[in-house]
Amino acid sequence: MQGFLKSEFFFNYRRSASAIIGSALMLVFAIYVAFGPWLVAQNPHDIASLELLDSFKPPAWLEGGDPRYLLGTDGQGRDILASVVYGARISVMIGVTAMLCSCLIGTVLGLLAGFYRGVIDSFIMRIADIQLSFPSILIALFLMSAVGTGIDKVLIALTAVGWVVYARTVRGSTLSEIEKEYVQAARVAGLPDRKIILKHVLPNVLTPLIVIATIQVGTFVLIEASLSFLGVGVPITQPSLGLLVKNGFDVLFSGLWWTSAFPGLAIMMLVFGINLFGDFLRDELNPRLK
Amino acid sequence: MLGYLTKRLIQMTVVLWVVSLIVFMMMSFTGDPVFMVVPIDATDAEIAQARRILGLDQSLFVQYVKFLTSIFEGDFGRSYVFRQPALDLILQRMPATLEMVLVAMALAVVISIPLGVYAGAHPGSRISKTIMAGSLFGISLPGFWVGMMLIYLLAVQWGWFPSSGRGDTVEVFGMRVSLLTADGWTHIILPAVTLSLGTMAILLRITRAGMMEVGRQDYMKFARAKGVAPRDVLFRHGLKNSLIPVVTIFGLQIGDLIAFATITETIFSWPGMGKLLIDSIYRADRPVIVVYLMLVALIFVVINFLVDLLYTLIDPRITLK
Amino acid sequence: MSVSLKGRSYRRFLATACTVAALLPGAALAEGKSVTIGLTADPSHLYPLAGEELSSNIMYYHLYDPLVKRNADLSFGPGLAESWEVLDDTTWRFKLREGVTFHNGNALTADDVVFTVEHARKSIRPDLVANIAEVKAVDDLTVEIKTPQPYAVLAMDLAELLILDREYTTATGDEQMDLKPVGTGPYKLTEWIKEEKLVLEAFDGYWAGKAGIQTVTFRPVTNPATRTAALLTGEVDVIQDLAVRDVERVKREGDFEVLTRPSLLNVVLAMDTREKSPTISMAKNPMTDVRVREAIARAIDVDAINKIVMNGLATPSTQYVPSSHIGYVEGMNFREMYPHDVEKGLELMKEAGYADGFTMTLDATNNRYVNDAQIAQALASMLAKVKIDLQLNIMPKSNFWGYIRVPTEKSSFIMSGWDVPSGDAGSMYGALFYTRDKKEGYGQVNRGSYSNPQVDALVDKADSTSKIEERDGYLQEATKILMKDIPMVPVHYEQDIYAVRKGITLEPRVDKFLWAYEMDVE
Amino acid sequence: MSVQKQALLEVRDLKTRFYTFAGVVNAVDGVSFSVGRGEILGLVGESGGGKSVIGFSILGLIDPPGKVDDGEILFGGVDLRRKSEKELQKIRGKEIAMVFQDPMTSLNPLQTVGEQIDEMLRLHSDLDGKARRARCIEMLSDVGISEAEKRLNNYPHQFSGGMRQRVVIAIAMIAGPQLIIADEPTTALDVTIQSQILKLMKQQVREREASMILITHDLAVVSQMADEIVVLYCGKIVEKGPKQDLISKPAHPYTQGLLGSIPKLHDRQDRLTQIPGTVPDVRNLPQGCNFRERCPFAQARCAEEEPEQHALDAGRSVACHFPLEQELAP
Repeated sequence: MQGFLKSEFFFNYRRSASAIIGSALMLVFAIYVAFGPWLVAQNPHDIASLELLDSFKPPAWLEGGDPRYLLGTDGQGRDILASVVYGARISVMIGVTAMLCSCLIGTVLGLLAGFYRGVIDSFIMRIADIQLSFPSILIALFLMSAVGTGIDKVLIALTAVGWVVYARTVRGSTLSEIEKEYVQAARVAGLPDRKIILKHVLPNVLTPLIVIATIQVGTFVLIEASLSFLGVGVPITQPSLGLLVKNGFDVLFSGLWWTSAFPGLAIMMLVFGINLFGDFLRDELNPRLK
Repeated sequence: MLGYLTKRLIQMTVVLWVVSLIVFMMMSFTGDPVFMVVPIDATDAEIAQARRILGLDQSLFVQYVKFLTSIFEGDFGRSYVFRQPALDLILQRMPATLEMVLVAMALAVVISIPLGVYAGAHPGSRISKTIMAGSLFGISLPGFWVGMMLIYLLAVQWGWFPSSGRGDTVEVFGMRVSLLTADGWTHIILPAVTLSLGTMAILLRITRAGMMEVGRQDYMKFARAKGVAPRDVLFRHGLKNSLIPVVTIFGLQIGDLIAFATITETIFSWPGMGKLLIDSIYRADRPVIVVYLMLVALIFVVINFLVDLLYTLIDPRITLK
Repeated sequence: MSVSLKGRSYRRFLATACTVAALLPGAALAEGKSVTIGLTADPSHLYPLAGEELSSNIMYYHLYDPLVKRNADLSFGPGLAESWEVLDDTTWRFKLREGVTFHNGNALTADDVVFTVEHARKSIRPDLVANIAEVKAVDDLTVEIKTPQPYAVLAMDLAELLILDREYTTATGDEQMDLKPVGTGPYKLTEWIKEEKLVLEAFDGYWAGKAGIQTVTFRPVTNPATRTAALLTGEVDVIQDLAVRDVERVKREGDFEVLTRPSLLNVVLAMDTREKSPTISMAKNPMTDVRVREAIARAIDVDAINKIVMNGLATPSTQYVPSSHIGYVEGMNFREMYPHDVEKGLELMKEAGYADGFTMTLDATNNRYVNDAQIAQALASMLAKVKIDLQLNIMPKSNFWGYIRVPTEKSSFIMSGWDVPSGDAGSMYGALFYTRDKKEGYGQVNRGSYSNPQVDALVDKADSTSKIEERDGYLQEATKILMKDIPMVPVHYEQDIYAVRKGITLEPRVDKFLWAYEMDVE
Repeated sequence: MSVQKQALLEVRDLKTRFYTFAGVVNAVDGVSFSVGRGEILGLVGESGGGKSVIGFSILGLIDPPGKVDDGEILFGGVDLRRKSEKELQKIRGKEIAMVFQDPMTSLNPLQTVGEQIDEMLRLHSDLDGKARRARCIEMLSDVGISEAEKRLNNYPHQFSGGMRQRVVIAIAMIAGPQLIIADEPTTALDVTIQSQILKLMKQQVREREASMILITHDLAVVSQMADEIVVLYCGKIVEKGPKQDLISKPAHPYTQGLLGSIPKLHDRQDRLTQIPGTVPDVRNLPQGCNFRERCPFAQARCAEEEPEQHALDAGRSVACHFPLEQELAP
């Protein structure tokens, strides 16, 4: 820890306003994820607990507002603040889980492709090439339309579009790593492939993935929001931030702006925070740019 | 060049084939399109007749083989819903989408490149930091939300722009174009702005990164040692060198714009092929989805080809192989 | 001219059926009047035999005419047939109007009617002629139609069969008919730019007199919010399906008028009555017990749904069919029979042996009915109060119809809508409540597997009489049984909500088919 | 044997610092030297010794976080540090030109070499297009590139490394500068090419009666080329003097160490093996003499007191408490 506090990384972190703001925003959302249910009075996902008669209350500071509902309520009597906290949980959990799945699958495939070359390599990389020729949102949209809606389906779709970037990066680093003498030596020494990959190659290809993974969470949050906005994302009973915006859109013209404005703002803050921090990480961890 | 073209052509064929195969396989998971066509109380016999007419009574494999063979006769299948050739349906709507994408792209380029060059050349300045923060907001904003807010404020509250549709169009070479009428322009502005925000931010960031990367190169310092003014160093030596990543991203961004046009078109009721895709997804209209994705893949291949050509124009070290 | 808005319109139909009552547009003809209408979707077709959905239907009735005309209030009157008579139990003779021409100048003849029936049978819409066994032209202007069995409401069915020109349709081909429609209707197609606009021009030679509005432009604006905006910014004069939440706002603007009309679309909840139900993990399906079904009915606060989810713009259903329909029992009200009463619901659950409740899944859409997903959520919160834990399985309509399709292997509880524009409960009862797999063409959408021999018998009787009064009697008997058995909970009729710029006269039609011929512009 | 002519460039007490996160780096710490007209000065030292920074400091091309903090850079008697950026642009290239280490990267890959040579003339001469072109061809032939006219239209990647450095030299020479700063001009080249390029540079400088600062880590190179030699260690001058004297009789142990490491023939291996240890961390210099820890002759005083520069005989000076006396065997 002492070492970290003295490190160049931490030095630059302290001096970078964007890194601090970014990580602070991320922290806020991390708190939502970890402690969300204890922070707000209502569980907006428990439909049975909702009071239909409390629907469409404006924010508390406006006329007709109810102090119980700081940011107002939606058409089902759901507290917007609670919905945003719970929605952010869903959005973040989807983003992070999909990122972890993508990272895991992509890294494994990238290692295999880079280490064994040959047919495995060409097969994996051709799939990656074809996939990269389509924008992620289009692939995700198509997959969702085929497999149907649901959080699990969103995760599948996001993972399906997310693994490629890891596979390519890891493959590249692996290719250069296995040329190095110590790996060659380990191979000559007859160490099993699994050990070489895990002990020698893997640790050396992970650093660039940190930046990719960070930024990808933000990308995934946005893709998920877009899918939900188009009605092919998460189920309406567990609305993510994107679905909250969509639900709010339907009533925006009646002047019920708070139902979409706050969730939209939350998406923006979340992704903005992730991108700010990701930018900082990119500058720090990419030695080429220093 | 010939070898390059052959390679590209083979690549394209493979991509298109894989796309068609995947779409066919995946679409077997979706709802049965026949239910989107028959009345709600249709009897089994009526449903069977509809299936027969739509060609859905055969196995998926047979359907796929039929689809492939008829492609060679220029027939890409018929929409289940419209009973019209799927390709025609898409081609009719393509100009509207391309038009919007074009305007969005132009907006993005005109705004982001100069700002990106500035921010890359003056990394520490307050203005650069503001530009960069703005660009981060640009990539963090959900596009549909921006579209909503634009309609709400600019179209409904203040009435500056129409809220939806394409406005007056003029027919040019059989394509309907709205860029030639004032009314068309007022209609295209909001969707194009909505669509371009993300691309604008990304192009800006890439331009800046390219400029900064180039700024570290010896030839930039060498140029200054030659006595070239800093401004000229930036534009004469820097800009062109930083363009290669920009061109790459530019190509990718056209793809993204076409993809995100689906959402923008849905919000603004823009009669383009993106909206057709979303509608077709809602209606499980497989033939349209297949052809749309194949067409988009084709567009991407063409864009990649153009990007490659552009590389050779920018960088004498690159040749088409 | 039929003007009844409510009540037993078929009686009026009988009274007026054989009189010539040409509809004349109210306002004086004025050249150059035009109107722009914002629809929820672009029509898929302009060819009546290619498919069926609302936007297409709206276009069909501008471009074509049926033999029998359905009026705005669901009363029926002469269309292309100026009169008809029933020759025997199964034979009807229709006399065609003289001097009717298609847009291309061809005269309407009996042969065109024969062609239309035959062509429909081979098309994707054989249901249009399902109750026609045989059709023949007696002379140029007389057609004879035979039904397979006595069928009292043939004329009402024929209101949906739009007459094609044999010569033109054959020459053009089915595919091109979608793009170049020619019919006898009051308007003809000028221009159709898909997803942008569809422009119709009044047909000079319309048999009932040229339309008052010369040019009608339809613009598809799918998104409800955008549609509202299009009206408010003056891009369109009329919009269909104003979002319920936007009603207040549009009214406030002052320059606009909101028109509502209860539709025929009854949102209903089908309950599985099989011994074992797919989403209920109990050995015996609780809903086989009528007390449980009643408890569900009592748990649902239809008024609250109406007030909050629908913004007061729905009409709670009193029976399975609207009061205008054959088979409706005057004075019977589901709401009064099973008023909202959670206490009573809990009691019934207890009596039936389900004091601890049970868990099941509701299948519903999120893009088919007005606020459908919100209704589903409200239902979950209401049923929780009688200890039924309702899981929601909400999907887009593209997946829905296949998913809930009979034999409903995955569903226990389904929310859907039922729309009977023919003005008769028979088709609904036959499709929804007739025992499954008993008779061809019956029970095909009986999603709850409800089976009651008495109901079956009554439907059979109704379908084998050619006398409307008899049919009405049988169907009313069936209604009474169904209301006691509760195979489904009727929730509400959606209201069709239109908004128009002030100065536009529009009387919403019960069948939702906007018809410019009946509209006027100041 | 160098003749002390009137100084073209005089650097006095130059201090260039880099302000990094971990502290201030004194890259150049009070360096003074002068270059006479027609003279070739060798700036020698190990990598990281602040040699290149001197070159860029002279041209005013130190970018943040670096900064020239103190000192005077008198060029023809005028202090360049007082000149505006605009004025400096007129001096760069025209009066003082620079040759970079790596010809692979110092040429713009997207411009033809013709354009890049021509740019100098456009900036620093009044010639018209035709005359400029003729001049470019002439210059290119001068630096030993055959078919010069044709090759003007080639791009840098179409040249070999040595040819590219010839192009760079052509660019440096074409505006007729009085001073050329060559920063490790041959390090990136093959050994066989190195001497050709050095010969070319020397010939060009002599022909034009220009002066040159040759920055290198390689004393062997300097011994072939320079008239005067300045030896730098940790941003400071440890010894300077005329080439012959300094090489035959090094006074500073560091210079001696460098001389011991002159490769025999073309053997580039084991460079500097004579000097044990490594250059200390410039952010964290030890008290006393910077070289003390690697010096075989270090004594107690070296750890306490930093040696001052003091004059020896004819134009020589050294910064050492205990300068060497003995003549080095040739």
